[in-house]
Amino acid sequence: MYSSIVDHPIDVAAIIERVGRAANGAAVLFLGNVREVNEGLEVTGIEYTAYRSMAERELASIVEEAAAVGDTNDVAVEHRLGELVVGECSVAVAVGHPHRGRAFETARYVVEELKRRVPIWKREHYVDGTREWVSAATSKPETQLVDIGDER
Amino acid sequence: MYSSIVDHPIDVAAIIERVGRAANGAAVLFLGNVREVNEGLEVTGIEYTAYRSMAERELASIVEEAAAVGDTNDVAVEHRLGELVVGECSVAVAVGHPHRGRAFETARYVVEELKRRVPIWKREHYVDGTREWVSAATSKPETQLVDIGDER
Amino acid sequence: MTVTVLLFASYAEAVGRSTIELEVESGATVRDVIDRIREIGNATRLPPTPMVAVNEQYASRDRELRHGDEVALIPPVAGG
Amino acid sequence: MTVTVLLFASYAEAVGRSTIELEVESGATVRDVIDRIREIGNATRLPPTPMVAVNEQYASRDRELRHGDEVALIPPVAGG
Repeated sequence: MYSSIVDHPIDVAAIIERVGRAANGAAVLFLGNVREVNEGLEVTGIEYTAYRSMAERELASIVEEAAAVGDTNDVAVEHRLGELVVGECSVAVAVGHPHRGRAFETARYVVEELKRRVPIWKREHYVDGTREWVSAATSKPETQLVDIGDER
Repeated sequence: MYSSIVDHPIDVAAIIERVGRAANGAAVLFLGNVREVNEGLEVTGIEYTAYRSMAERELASIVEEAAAVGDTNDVAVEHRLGELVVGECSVAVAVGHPHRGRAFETARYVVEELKRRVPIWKREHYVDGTREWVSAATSKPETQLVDIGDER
Repeated sequence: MTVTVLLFASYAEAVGRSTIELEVESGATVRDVIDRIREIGNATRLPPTPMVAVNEQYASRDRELRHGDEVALIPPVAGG
Repeated sequence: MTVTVLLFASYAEAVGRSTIELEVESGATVRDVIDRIREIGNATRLPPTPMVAVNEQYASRDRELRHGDEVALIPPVAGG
């Protein structure tokens, strides 16, 4: 099991390596990359920030849960912070498992929980020079959200 | 879209590269690797053979179907033939998509259809020097299968 | 007693600060802290019921605080 | 007319050959070809109803063959 919040480009090959064992017939990798367009706005880059100590803790919990549910210790995740340009990788999740169905499900679990719980935020930078914090739940810039109370 | 049957080690980074476009926020990669144990038998390696022209054709069809169903052209698959040792990669599937759910589903589609339809066979080599053709449907050596008629 | 309030991302912008040392009465809850912060900040960008973590773990708004607790107001997360 | 029969993997081992040029009657079906191959091969490893491809596409056993067709007997596939 491995989880880390990093400030440098993610080494995808190294993440895959972490889950490769001779007992595993399958490995599934998920990569999140910076998209050029979000909700019709042209993006030049994204700035990721976090409540770092808590993010590390949540990420480690998710990996533990995934390992328990998926019945494999070969779960690895790395999330990058800082300024990323379009096409760069912000997150990599890898799962190795003797069976492919479980590898897919476990990788998906990590991705979904990460997006739901880990205190990381992103601010998109647009071609017109503006920047906006983005809500993952809606994919919309937060200023388009109405303040109607509990967000959960 | 890309599909190929190859006789050399699979370049995983190159496969990922093929599905990376600036519009894609997500990439999912599946790797099939040679396992050390199957049905309790210790494996030293696997020999993959194919009805090559048909396998290429089926693989191309699957990628086209996946692209249509998944609504993305960023689908790539490579299957290796020949003698592989434990831990080596026999197949790599990569899908890029603006949205992660679709990327997961489309990659899974390619893997499942590949295992169901593409005329590729494997013979496991065991530590005791014996070798057996393996049925993917049961994961069992074929000699353990009874001849009871239609296999489908 | 004193608690430390952490603000991040859009909430830090709305309030104009990322850390606030807050003097609160004994028995104060997360809800009390949120109300105090809303008086300082820009209410249109700080919702009435933000998600909260106490000492790095998600907590309910009824949670009673202790001296020295770290209370983080968590904007909608957007990792990945 | 003549058809080419291709055998792979365990079926090639069972029959002892990987290609067989077969002379069949006009109107012969895939089923007829399978029956002929079973006479040659080791029936315990060549099932009565193997999967078949004609000219690189999966086909039913009722499929009528033409001169020059390539008939492949497909053992349970095991790619991946």
